Amino acid sequence: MDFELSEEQVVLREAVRDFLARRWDAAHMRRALDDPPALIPAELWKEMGSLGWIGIATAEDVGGSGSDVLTASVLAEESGRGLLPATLSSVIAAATAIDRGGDALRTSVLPALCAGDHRVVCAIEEPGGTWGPDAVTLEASAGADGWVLSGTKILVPDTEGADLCLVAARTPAALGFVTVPTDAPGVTVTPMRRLDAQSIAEVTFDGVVVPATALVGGPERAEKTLRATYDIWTVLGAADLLGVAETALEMTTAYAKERTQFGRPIGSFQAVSHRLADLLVDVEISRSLLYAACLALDEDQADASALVSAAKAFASDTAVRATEAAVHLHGGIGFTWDLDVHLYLRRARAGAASLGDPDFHRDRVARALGRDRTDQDERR
Amino acid sequence: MDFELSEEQVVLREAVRDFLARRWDAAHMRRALDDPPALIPAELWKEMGSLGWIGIATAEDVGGSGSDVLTASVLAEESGRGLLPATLSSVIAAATAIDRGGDALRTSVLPALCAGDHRVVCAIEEPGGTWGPDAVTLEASAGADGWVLSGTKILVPDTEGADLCLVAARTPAALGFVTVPTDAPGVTVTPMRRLDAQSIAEVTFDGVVVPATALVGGPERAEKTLRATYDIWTVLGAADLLGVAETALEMTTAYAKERTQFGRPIGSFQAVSHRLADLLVDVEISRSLLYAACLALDEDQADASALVSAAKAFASDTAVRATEAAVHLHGGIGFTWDLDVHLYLRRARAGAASLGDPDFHRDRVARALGRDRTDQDERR
Amino acid sequence: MDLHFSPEDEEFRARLHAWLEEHAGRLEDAAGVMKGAGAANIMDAIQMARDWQRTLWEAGYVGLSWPEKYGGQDASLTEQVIVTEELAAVSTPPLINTIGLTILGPTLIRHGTEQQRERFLPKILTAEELWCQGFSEPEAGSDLAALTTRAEIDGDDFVVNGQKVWTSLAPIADWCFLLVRSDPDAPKREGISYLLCDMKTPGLTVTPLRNAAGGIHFSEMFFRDVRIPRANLVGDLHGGWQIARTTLEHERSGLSSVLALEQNLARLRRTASNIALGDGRAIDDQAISRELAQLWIEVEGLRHLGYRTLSDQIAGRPPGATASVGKLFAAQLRQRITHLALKIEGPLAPVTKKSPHVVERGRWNAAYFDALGHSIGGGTSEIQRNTIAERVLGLPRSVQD
Amino acid sequence: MDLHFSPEDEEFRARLHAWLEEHAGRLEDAAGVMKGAGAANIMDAIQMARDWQRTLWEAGYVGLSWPEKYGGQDASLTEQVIVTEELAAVSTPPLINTIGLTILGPTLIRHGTEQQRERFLPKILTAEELWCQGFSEPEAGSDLAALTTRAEIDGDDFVVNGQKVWTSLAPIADWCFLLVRSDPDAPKREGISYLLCDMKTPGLTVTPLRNAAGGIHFSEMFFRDVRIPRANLVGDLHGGWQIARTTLEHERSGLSSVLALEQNLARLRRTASNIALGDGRAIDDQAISRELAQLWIEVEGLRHLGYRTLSDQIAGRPPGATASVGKLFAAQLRQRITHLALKIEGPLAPVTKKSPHVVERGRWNAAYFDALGHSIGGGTSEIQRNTIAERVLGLPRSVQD
Repeated sequence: MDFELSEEQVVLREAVRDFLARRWDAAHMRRALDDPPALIPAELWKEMGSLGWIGIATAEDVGGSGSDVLTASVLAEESGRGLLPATLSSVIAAATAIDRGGDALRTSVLPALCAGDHRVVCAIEEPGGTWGPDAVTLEASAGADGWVLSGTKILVPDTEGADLCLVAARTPAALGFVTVPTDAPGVTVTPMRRLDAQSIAEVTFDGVVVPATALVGGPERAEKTLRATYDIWTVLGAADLLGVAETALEMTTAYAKERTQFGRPIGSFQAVSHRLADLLVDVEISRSLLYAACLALDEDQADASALVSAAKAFASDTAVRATEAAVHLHGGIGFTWDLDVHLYLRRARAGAASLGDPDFHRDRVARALGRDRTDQDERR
Repeated sequence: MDFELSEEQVVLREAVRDFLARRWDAAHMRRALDDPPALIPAELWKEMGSLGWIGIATAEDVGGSGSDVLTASVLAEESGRGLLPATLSSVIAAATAIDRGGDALRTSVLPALCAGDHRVVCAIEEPGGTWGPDAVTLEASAGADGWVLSGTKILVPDTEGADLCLVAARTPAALGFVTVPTDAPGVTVTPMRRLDAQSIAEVTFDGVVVPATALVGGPERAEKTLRATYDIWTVLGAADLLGVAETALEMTTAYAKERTQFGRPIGSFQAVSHRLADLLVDVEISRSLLYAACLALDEDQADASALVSAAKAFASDTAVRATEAAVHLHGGIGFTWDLDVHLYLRRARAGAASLGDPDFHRDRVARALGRDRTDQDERR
Repeated sequence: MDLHFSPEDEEFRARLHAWLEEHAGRLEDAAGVMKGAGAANIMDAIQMARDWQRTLWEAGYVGLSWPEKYGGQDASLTEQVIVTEELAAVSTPPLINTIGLTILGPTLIRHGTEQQRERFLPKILTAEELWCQGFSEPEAGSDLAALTTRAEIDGDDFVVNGQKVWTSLAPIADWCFLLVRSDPDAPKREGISYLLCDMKTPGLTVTPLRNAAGGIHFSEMFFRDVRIPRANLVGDLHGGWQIARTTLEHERSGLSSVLALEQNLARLRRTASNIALGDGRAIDDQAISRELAQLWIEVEGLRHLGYRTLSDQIAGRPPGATASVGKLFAAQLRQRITHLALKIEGPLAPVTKKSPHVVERGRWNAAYFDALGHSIGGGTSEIQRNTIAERVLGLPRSVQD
Repeated sequence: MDLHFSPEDEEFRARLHAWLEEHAGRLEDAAGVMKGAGAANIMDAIQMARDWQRTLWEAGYVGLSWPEKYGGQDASLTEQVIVTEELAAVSTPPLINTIGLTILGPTLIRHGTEQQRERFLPKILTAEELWCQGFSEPEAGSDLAALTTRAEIDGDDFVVNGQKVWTSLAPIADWCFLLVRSDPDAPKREGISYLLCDMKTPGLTVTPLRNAAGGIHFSEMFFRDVRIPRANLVGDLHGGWQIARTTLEHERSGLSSVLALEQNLARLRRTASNIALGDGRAIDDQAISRELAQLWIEVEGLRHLGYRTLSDQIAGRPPGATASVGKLFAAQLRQRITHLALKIEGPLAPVTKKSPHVVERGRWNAAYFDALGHSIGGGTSEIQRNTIAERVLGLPRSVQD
C-alpha cells in the first residue's frame, strides 16, 4: 500500500516545474488576453515531445513513454501552475485514444505525435448546453464513398497547430471518434476565445466524407475508447485546476504573511487565516480525489468514471474558491491587470466550466450511485 | 411612507415581552421534553383572551381586537422569543379563517374563542411528504346526511384543549375547511411529539359525517379562506422563528462579550465576531421580509403569497443558522441540558420544517415568478 | 405601517416620468456614452455625459437633498427616492460627477466654509467641475488611517508629497479631494487633514491602472511638492479623519442598488428561460430555479430593508442597524447573482464576447468581474463585518491599533 | 502508487473476517449494550461491554500497535487498518475503553515509566480498568492551557483541588488521567503536570451532566484535597503540557471515521429512496440527489486522504498536512450528512421517536445532535483552523497568549 507519488513522479514534477519556470512566462497569457490567443510555440512543443511528455501515457512501441494517467496528471497539474495552455493535456488524451483504439493509426500517427512533430485535436462538445459523449448528436450517415459528417462542434481547443481532428460522432457502426483531416473539404474552423486567453474554436462539418475505417477503435471498441478518452481528458482537467488552486493558495498565503494592516500581518486575522485554512483542506481533498481517479483509470476499475467526476467536481469548486479568495485577499492590488492573480482566476473559471461543470459531474455521480443501488437490489 | 412598527405596536411588543417574562418560564419547555408535552394552562390562555391577543386579527363585532396580521406577528415573534407554545399563532390563524369565512360560525364560535373560553385547531397537513393546501387529499364525499370524511391528518397542533377542528378537505363543493367537533364519532386523536416539546397529533377521520354547511366560507369563499389562513399561519410561523433567531443572537453576543479565552473575550476573534455580524444581517433581512409579507397580506396584494414564502424561507434558514451558531459558540456549555440554548435550537429546527420548509417555499416563489413571466409574455 | 406615497409625491413622480419619456433619446445617447460606445472620441463622450447631467439638473432632478442656495432642490426624502426609482426604472447611466455629488457635496455642506460651498457646490451639480477622490494609498487599504501622504505647511500653502491609488476618473477630473498626514507625530487618526486640490496643480501626475477585467477604471496619483492653498482645507487642521469617516458612514437607504440588482436578476431569469442547460432549459433545473427564487427573496429583503432605513430617516429616528447591514448584504448578493449567471451559461461561460455562441455578448462575465471588484472597493466585506460587530453588536474590537 | 494489500495482509483479513462471523452473536449483544438496550441493568451492560473488549483482545484484535510485552500485538500499520475496516464493516460498537486505548496507552508507551507501563497497559487492553480523561475545565475550553486545577506537593503526594468538566465515562471509570497546575508562577504552558488518579480516591466526586440531546454522556469531576502519589506522575514535573499536546496531535489516518461516515451516507441514500418528499421520493429532488452525490464525493475524498496519511506513516515520512486536515473536514462532513437527513425527512423532521410517522425511529435527529456536539468536543473547528493556519501554512498566530 502506497498512495503517494513515487519518487520518479516527484522528480518529474520538479523537472516540469523547473522547465516551465524557465521556458514559459505567465505574462504570455496576459498579453494574449488582448490578442492573438496564447499558443505553445512549435519549438517548445517539439522540446516537450523530446522530453517524452506528449506521449507520457502512450505505449513505448509507438514512441510514447509508456507511463500512466497518474504520471500524466503531474504534467497537467504543473501546466495549471505554470499557466501553460492546456494543449498538452488535450493532446495527451488524444494520443491515448489512438493508442487504445489500436488500429492502423497507431503506427501512422503516434510516433510523429509523440515526438511533437504533429498535433491531433479532439472535437467533442456541441452547442446543446451540456458536455460529454452522451450529448453527442453529430451524425455520420452512410454515403456512397463511406460516411458523411455534418454538424457543429464548439469549444475545440488549439485547432491552430493540428492537422488531424478526432470528431466524436454517431456513426452507422457505433458512437465514437472519427478521424478527419483539418483541411478536408467541408471543414470550417471559426475562432472562439476563452476567458483565460486559451484558443478554442467552432468547427463545422458540412458533408465531410470519411471512410468507414476512420472510426477509431472500430465498431467494437469505438465507444469505450471515446468514453475512456473523455475520462482521461477530464481528470487531466482536474489536475490542471488543482495546480491553479494550489498556486493561488500559495501566492495568497505568502502575501498574507507580508502585507501589514492595522499593525499586524493580515494573515494573523482569522477572517483571513481561517479562509486560507479551509482552502488548504479543499486542496488536500482535491489532491486525494485526483490520485484516486487516476489510479482507478490506470487499473480500469468499475468506479473509475464516478471517481473522475468526483475529482473534477471537487477540483473545479476548489479552484474557483481559491482564486476568488486570492483576488479578494490581495485587496485592490489583486484586481489589477499586472498581477498574475486574475490569470489564475480566469483559468479556474474557464476550467471549471470545461469538460463538465460541478453539477454535471455531481449528476453523473448520482446516476452511478443509482445504478449501484439497483444492482444491489437485483442481487438480493 | 412608514415601514416600521407603529408606536402602538412597539408598546404592544413590550407589553407581551413583559407579560411572558412574568408568566411563562422557558424551563417549562425543558421539563416537557421528558413528558408530558408543553401546554398553555387554561388560566393563562383565558388571560391572553382578556388581553385581546387571541382575536388580535379578528373583527371587533365578534369579540376580536380588529387589528391586523402585522400586529399579530408581534405576538408570534414574542412567543418565539419567550418559548411559549405556538398555540397562540395557530388559534389566531384559525380565528381569521372563521372571521373571513363569514358564515354562522362567526357569531356562534368567535366570541368564546376570542375570550379564551374555547379553542379551535386547524388540521391541514397529511402524510404525503409535503405541506399546504395544494397537497390536501382528504376527501369529503357526498353521503345521505351530508358529507362523509375519511382520511388522516398529521402534525395537528395542540389538540388537547380544542373542541372544534377545521379540517382541510376536498369536498364535493370546493377545497376548503370543514368544521368537525373533536368528539364527533369516527374521530381518533393519537399524540405525536415535536422535537421542541410542543404537542402535535395525528387525527384520523373514519366515516365522519358533517353537514354540507360545515364548509367554512361556503363554496365560493372556501378555497380562498383556506389559502389565506395558511398564509397567515405561515407568516406567524416566520415571526416566531425571527423571535427565536434574534434571541439566540442576543444570548450569544452577550456570552461572546463576557467569555474569555486566550486572555481576550471570544467576541474579539473574527471567527466569532464575523459569524455574529452575518447573523445580524440575516436577522435584519428576515425582519424586513416579515414586515413586507404582513403588509402584503393586510393589503391583500397580488404578490402576498410569494412574500409570505419569502419571509418563511428566509426566517427558517436564519433561525437554524442562528441557533446552531449559538450552540457552537457557547462551546461545551451550549450543549448542556440546563442552558436554554438547545431549546431555541429545537424550536428553530422544528419551526423551519413546519408550514413548509425553505425549499418548499422557494419552489412556491419560483412558480409565482414563472406565472409573472408567463403573464408578461402573454401581454406582449 | 404603509408603503404608499402621498398624492403630491405621486404627482412629482408623474412629472418626472413624463420628462424622462420626452428625453428618452438623450438618455440613450448618454447611456451609450457611459458604456464607451457611440461617441467619436473619448473627449466627446465626456462632454456628452457632462451635458446629460446638466440637463437633468436643469430639470430639477440633481442635488435633490441639497440646499437651494447652492443650486440644490431642498426636496423631501420621498422625492429623492422617487427620482432614484424612476431613473433606475429607465436605466439611466450613473451621473458622471457621482463622486462629487455623493461624497464631496454632503461633506462640504456639513463641514465646508461658506466660501467653499459657494465656490464648489454649484459646479458639482452642473458637472462643470468633475471630482475624484484621493483617499487610498498602496500601504493603506483597509487600514485607511495608516496613510502616509505628507502635507507640510509652508506659508499659505500645504506642500503635499506622496502617492494615492484606486482613484476613479482621475485622468478627466478637474478637482480632487484628498486626505493627507499633516501631523506625523500625532496618533494616526489625529494627524490627518482633508484638502481640495486642483488637478492642474504642478507636481501632480496621474497614471492610469488597468484592472483585472482589462478595463481602465482606476489611476494612481503622484504628488511631488504639490502646493495647495490653506483656503482649500476642509474643516479643522488635523481633523480630516472624522470628516472622512462621517462621510463614509453617511449611508443611504441603498434603494438605488436594489433597483440595479432587481433588473440584473430579472434579466438573468430571462437568460435562464432561453438558454439550454443539461436536459432542458436552464430554468428547468430545479436547483437553478430555486436559487433564482432565493435571490429574488433576498432582493426583496434588501428592498424592504431599504424602506426601513428610509422610514427612519423620514421620521428623524437615529439610523438603526439597517444601513450598515444593507451594504454588506448587497455586495454579497451582487456576487451571487453573477455566480449563478455563470452557472446558467454552462459550457458557454468561459467564452468571451468576440466568439460565436457567446451569451448576451459577454455581459455576465463583465458583471462577474465587476461584482468581484465591488467587494474590495469602498471597504472590504471584512471591514464591514468588523464595523457591524463593533458598532451594532457592541463586541470588542478585533482590530487593535 | 497502489492501494493493494499484500497476500499476508489479505490472509490476516480473511482470518479476522472468519472470526467475526463466528462471533456474530456476541457482537450483536455488544452493539445492543452500547446503545443501552438488551441488558437488564446498566452494570450488566458495562460488564458485557468489558467482556466483549476482552474477547476481542484475546483473539488478537486490540492493541495492535502496542508492544507485545505489555499485551499488544506489535502489528503492522496495514494490519491495523484492516482491523479498523473489518470492524467498521460489521458495525461493531466502539470499544468501551477507547479513551484508554487511544489516548492514555500511547502516552504511557512514549512517556511513562517502565513501572507505569507494566502496571497499567495490560489492564487497559483487557478492559479490566476503564479510563476517563480530566483535561477540560469550565474556564479552560478551547484555551486548554488556561486550566486552574491546582496540585501541591506534600510529601510523597500531590494534593489536588479543582474542577474538571466534559468527562466521558467518569461514573464508571476506574482511573482518570488529568492535567493539573503544579506551578502557578510559571508561564501557563510550563507549570502543568500529567497525573494518573484512582477514581476511588477520597475527595473525588463525580456529577453527571445531561446534554442538549437529553442523554448523559459527560460528567463534572470535583477534586477536594485528593491525594495522588508522586509515582503517578507521567513524564517530568511541570512537563505535562508537552505530553498532552503530543498525544492530542497523535493523529491517526482517520480511516475509521470514514467508514462510519460512509455507512451513514449509504443509509441516508436508502432513506431518500424510500421517503416521499414534494412531488415524489426525496431522491427524485434534483438538489437532494446532487447533494447526496457531493457528500459521496467528499467521503471518497476523505477516504483517500486517509490512505495518503497512512502511506506516509508506513513509509516513515513525516506526516504532511493531511492528518490535521482530515479531522476538520470529517467534522464538517458529519454535520452536513445530518443536515441533509433532516431536509430529506421534510415535514417529519421535527417528529420525535415516540410518535407515529417518525422516520427510522428518530435516528437522524439523534445523529444531528451528535454531530453538533462533535464539532465542539475535542477541539472546536475554529481551533483546528488556527492549527492548520499556523502549523501547516505558517501564518502568524491569531491567538496571542
